[in-house]
Amino acid sequence: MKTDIIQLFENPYLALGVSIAVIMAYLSVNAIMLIWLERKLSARIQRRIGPQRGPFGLMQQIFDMGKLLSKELLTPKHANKLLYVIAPILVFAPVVALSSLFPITSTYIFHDFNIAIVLILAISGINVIGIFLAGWGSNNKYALLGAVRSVAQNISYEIPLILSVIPIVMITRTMSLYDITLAQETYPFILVQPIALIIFIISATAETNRAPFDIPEAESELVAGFHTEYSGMRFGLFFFAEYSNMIFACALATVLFLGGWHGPFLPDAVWFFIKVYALIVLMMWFRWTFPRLRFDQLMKFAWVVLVPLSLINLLITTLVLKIV
Amino acid sequence: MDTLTLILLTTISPLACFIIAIIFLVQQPRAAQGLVLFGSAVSLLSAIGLLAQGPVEPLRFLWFQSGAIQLQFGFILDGPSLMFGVVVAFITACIMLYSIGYMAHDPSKTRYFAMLSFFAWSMLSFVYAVDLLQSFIFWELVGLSSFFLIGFWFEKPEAAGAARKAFLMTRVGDVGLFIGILLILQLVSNFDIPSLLDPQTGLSTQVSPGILNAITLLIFIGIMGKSAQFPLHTWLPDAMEGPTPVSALLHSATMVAAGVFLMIRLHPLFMAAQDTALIVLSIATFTAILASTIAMVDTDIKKVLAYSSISQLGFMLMALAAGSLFAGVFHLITHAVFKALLFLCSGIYIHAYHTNSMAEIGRSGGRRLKATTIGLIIGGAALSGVPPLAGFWSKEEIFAQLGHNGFNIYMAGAFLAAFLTAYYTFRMIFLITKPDQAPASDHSHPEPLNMKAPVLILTLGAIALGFFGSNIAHGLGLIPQHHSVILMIPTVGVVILGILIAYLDYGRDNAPRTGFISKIAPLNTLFTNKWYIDEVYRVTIVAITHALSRILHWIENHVLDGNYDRFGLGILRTGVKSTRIQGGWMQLYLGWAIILLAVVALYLGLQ
Amino acid sequence: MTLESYLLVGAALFSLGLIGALSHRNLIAVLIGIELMMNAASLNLMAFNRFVVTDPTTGQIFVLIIIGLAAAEVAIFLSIILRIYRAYHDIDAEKLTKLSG
Amino acid sequence: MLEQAVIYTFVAFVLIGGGLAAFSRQILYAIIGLGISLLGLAGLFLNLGSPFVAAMQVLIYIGGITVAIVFAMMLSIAMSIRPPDPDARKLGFAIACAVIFFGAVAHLIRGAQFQQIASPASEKAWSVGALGHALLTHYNVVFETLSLVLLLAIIGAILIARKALPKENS
Repeated sequence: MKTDIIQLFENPYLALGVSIAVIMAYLSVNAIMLIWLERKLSARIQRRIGPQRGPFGLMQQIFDMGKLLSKELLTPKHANKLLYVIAPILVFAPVVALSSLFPITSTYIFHDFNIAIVLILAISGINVIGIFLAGWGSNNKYALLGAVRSVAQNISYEIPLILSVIPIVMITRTMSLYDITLAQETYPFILVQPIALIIFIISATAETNRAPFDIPEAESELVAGFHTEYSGMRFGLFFFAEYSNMIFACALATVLFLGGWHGPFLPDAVWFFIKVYALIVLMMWFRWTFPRLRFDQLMKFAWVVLVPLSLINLLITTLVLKIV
Repeated sequence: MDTLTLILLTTISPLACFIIAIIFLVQQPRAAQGLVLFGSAVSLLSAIGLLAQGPVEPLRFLWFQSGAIQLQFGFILDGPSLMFGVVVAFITACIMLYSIGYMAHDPSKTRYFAMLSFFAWSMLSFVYAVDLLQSFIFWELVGLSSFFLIGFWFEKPEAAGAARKAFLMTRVGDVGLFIGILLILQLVSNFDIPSLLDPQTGLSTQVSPGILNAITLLIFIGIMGKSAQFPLHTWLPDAMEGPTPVSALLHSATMVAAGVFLMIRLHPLFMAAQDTALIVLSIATFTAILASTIAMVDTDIKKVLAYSSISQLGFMLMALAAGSLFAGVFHLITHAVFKALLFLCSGIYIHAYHTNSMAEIGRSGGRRLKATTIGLIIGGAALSGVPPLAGFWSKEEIFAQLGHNGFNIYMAGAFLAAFLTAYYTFRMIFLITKPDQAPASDHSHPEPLNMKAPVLILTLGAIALGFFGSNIAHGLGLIPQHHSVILMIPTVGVVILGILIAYLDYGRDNAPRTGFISKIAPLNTLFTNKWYIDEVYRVTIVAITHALSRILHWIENHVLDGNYDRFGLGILRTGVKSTRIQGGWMQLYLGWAIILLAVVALYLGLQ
Repeated sequence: MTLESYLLVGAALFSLGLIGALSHRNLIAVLIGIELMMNAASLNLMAFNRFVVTDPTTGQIFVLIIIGLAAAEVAIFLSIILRIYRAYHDIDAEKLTKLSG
Repeated sequence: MLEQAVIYTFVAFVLIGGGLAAFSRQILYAIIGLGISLLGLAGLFLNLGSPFVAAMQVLIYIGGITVAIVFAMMLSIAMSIRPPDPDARKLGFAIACAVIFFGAVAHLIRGAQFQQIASPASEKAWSVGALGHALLTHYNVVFETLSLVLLLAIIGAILIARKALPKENS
C-alpha cells in the first residue's frame, strides 16, 4: 500500500525542504550523466568515439563541471542586473518544484496530489517567463530574438501538450499521477492512446527546446539563443534546466503512457527509470537524426498539424468513452 | 426491424444524403441525384414500415436538463404522425423522381437535390417530434429550407425577393408561436407534447381558459404565417418563383402543411380554447373565400394553384376548428396528393411551353400532352370535389362536420368557397383543353417517363384515396361520421353549379372566355388586384411609418433640435469654460467613479 | 488569518490595482492594474467561500468564472492594443485623442 | 507558527507584487510585479482550501495571461521607448482615490458583522469532482455562457488584431 512521505515527517515544510534538496542533488548528477550520455550517443551516431577521459570518458564531465564552476560570473555592462540573475533560477525552479510529484515506486511517494496533472501543467508554464526575462535582461539583440522565438514556440506547443494529456484524464477519471499509474496495471496507455503519446513526445521535445525544434538557439542564426550572454555557472543552470526538463517530460510521459513503475521481475523504481531513460535516449536520437525546422514551419506544424490532430484524438476518445 | 431503427432510418437518411451530397458530390450531380433518391426511398419504406407497425408509445430521450425543465428529443408515433409521415415521404419521393426530368439541365442540380433532401428531413422530423421545442426547431428548419428552395434561382431578383418575403412573413408568425411556447414553458415547465395534451393532467387543466386562449391564439399566429392564412398569406403566391417541383412540395406535404399539422398535433388544446377555435374558424372561412375569388381571375396557372392551396388550407383549418380531427387530417392527406399532382402537371406544361399563362398553354396545344391533361383533369376534379374522387370525400366530411356542430354561417361560407373552387378549377381546365384558337404548329413535346410516372401514380392516388377515409379514421382512433345523403345533395349541387358556369363561360363553343365576374366591375377589379392586400400593407404600414417619421422629423427639427441647439450652445459656452474638468481623460472619470462608489458604500454601510 | 484580514488584503490589492490603472499612461500598465483589481475580487470571493458560505463550491466556481472572463478580456484588450499601436504607433492613453474633436 | 509565516509570506508577495505593478514605470517590472502578486494569490487560495483554483490561477493567469501581456509588450513600442516621465499630479490623484477607497472599505469591513460558519465544509466538497459536478449541473448555463464568451473573444481578438485588409487602408 502507498505511504505519503510527507506524512512521515512531522512538519510538511521540512519534508518539502528535504525533498527539494534530494531532487536538486539528483538533477545535478543526472544532468552531468546525461551530457555524457548525449556526447557518447552522438559520437556513436556520427561514428566517432566521443569523450575519452577516465573510464568510458566519464571524467570529461567532471572537468567540464569544474571549468564552469571556476569561471568568473560575468554580468554584461548594460544588462538589467536583477532580471539577469533571476532568469536562470526561474527557468530551473519549476522542474525542481514539480519533480517530487512523480510516483516512482508503488509504496513510497512524496505526496499524492489529487490534481497533480493540473499542477504540473500550471507550474511548468512558468519557465517561459524565465526564458523571456533572460533574453530581455541580457540586453542583447540575439538573446532577445532567441527569447521571443522561444516564448512563441513554448506557448504554441503547450496547447497540443495539454490536449494530449486530457484523454488520459478522461480515461482514468483522475488527475492523480499515482492513480493514473495504478490504472495501467494491466496494460499501459500507449496501447489505447498511441497518437496522444506521439503528440506528447513531439510537443515535449519542442517545449524543452531540443532539436529539431531548437530554433531559439540555432547557432548559425542566433549565436546561442536567449542565453547568449550567460557564462559560468549561470549558463550551467540553463544547461541543467534543459536536461532536467528532459527528465521531467520523459517522466511525465512514462507515468501517463508507459505505465510508470509497472513491469515484471524488477523492482518498481528500476522499471520507472528504465522507461524514463529509454525515452531520453529516444529524444537524443531525434536530435542527431532530424534536421532543424525553419521558424515558420515550426509554428505551422504546431497549429496546423498538432493542434487539430490532438483535437481529433480528443473527440474520438470522447466518443469511444461515451459509447463504451 | 424495431421501431427505433425504423424511425431513425426515416428521419436520418435524408439528412445523411443531404450532408454527403452537399459536401462530397458537388461536382457529381448525377451521383447526388441518385443518392438523394435512394435516401428518399429508404425514408419512404421505413415510414411505411412504421405505419404497418401501428401506433406505439412515444420514444423519448433526455437531451438537456436545467433545473426542473427537461428538454427531450424523441419521436411521437401516433396516428396522425404515422400517416402524415408516409404522405410526406411519398410525395417527396414522387417529386424527387419528377425533378430528375424537370431540373435535367440546371447547372446546380446537386444543391437542388441536397436542399430537397434537407427539406424532407426537417419536415419528417417535425412530424415525428415529441417535444414542443424540438417541434419548433424543425418548424424553423422547414422555413429555412423553403427559403433556400424558393430562392433556388437566386440570380433572379424576383426569386430572391420572394424567398425573402416568404421567410420574413413566416417569421412574423413564428414570433407569435415562439411567445406561445415560452408561455407554456413559463406556466407548466413542460414541453412534452403528449403530457401537455393529456385530458386529465394536461395544459388545459392547469391554466385558466383566458390564458389557454391566449396561448392557442399565439400558436395560431404561427400557423397563420406558415399555412398562409389571411392576413399573412401574401408570401405564398410569390413563392411560385421557385422551381415548380418545389412549389408542388411546398404546397402539398411540407411547408404549408406544417402549420396545419401543428394544429392537428395540438388539436385538443384548440378544442379546449373555445374562443380561439371560433377565431380560427372565422379566419379560415374568410381566407378560403378570399383566396378562391382571387384564383377566379388570375391567369397564371401556378398562381391559381397557389391561391387554391390557400383556400384549401382554409378548409382544413375550418374542419379542425369545427372540432373534427378526422376531417382535417383526411383533407390534408387528400389535398397533399391532388395538389402535388396538379402542380406536377402544371410543371410539365411550363416545361414544355415555357409559359405560365393558362391561355397561352391552351393555345400552344396543351391538350396534346395526353397523360398530363388526364392528370390535370382528374386532379382538378378531385380538387373541386367531384364524386367519387378523393377531394369529394374529404370535403364532404368537412361539410358534415360543420353542419353537425351547427356552424351554419360558416357552412354557407364553405359552400360558397366550394362553388368558387369548382368554378376556378374548371376554368383552368377549360382554358387549357379548349383553347380559343387552334394550336399554331404541331411540334410535339415528349412527356419524359420520369416526369410522367409520378403524375400517373398521383392520379391513381387522387382517384382512390377517397375510399380509404374509414381506414384513416381508424388510424386516428376515431369512428368516421356517416354521411347523410341529404347533405351530399347540396355539396354535389354547388360543385355541379360551379362546373356548369365554368363551362358556360369558358368551355362551350364560342364561349365568351371571360368570367361572369367581369360583369360586376368593382368586384372584378378587387379580385384581380388580390383584394389590394399587398397595397393595403403598403398603404398602411409604409404610410404609417412615413407619417410617423414626418412627425418625428418635425419634432426633431423644431422641438428637439431647436431646443437642443439653444441648449447645446449654452452647454458649449459653459463647456468651454469647464473644459478643464472634462479633459477626455478616462482615468480621471474612473477615479471619480470609484470615489463615488466608496462614498455610497460608506453611506449605505453606516446606516 | 481571519476573514477580515483576507478582506483587507483584498481591498489593499484593489487599491494598488486602482493606482496602477489610474496613474499610468501606458495602456498595458492600465491593463495590469485592471487585472489586479479582478484578482482582488477573486480573493474576496474565495475568503467568503471559506468563511461564510455553506456550499463550498460556489465561491470557487465564481473564481473560475472570473479567471475565464479575465482570459477573454485580456485577449480582446491586447488585440485592441495591437490595433491601436498599428494605427498610432504609440499606446499612450493620453495621446489617443483623434476623437476629441 | 510556520504555517502563519508561510501565509504572511504569501500576503507579502501579493502586496509587494501589487506595489511593483502599481508604481513601477518600467512596464516589464510591472508585469513581473503582476506575476509575483498572482503567485502569492495562488498561495492564498491554496491556503483557503482550494488547490484546484490555485492551480488554475497559476495555469491561466501566470502561464497564459502574463505571457500574453509580455507578448503584447514585445509587439508594441512599449519595449523600446523610454518610460514617460512620471506625472506627479496624476499619481497624486490616483493615490488619493486609492486611499479614499481603501479607507472606506476598511471602515466597512471593521464595522461589518459576518455570519461565519463554524467549521469549513468537509474535505470531499473541495474536491475537483464536486466542482466539476456543480459546473455541469447547477451552473451549467454559466459554464456554457462562459465558453461562448471565450469563443467570441477568440474570434473577436483575431478579427481585431489581424493585419488590416488593403481596402481598409484607403
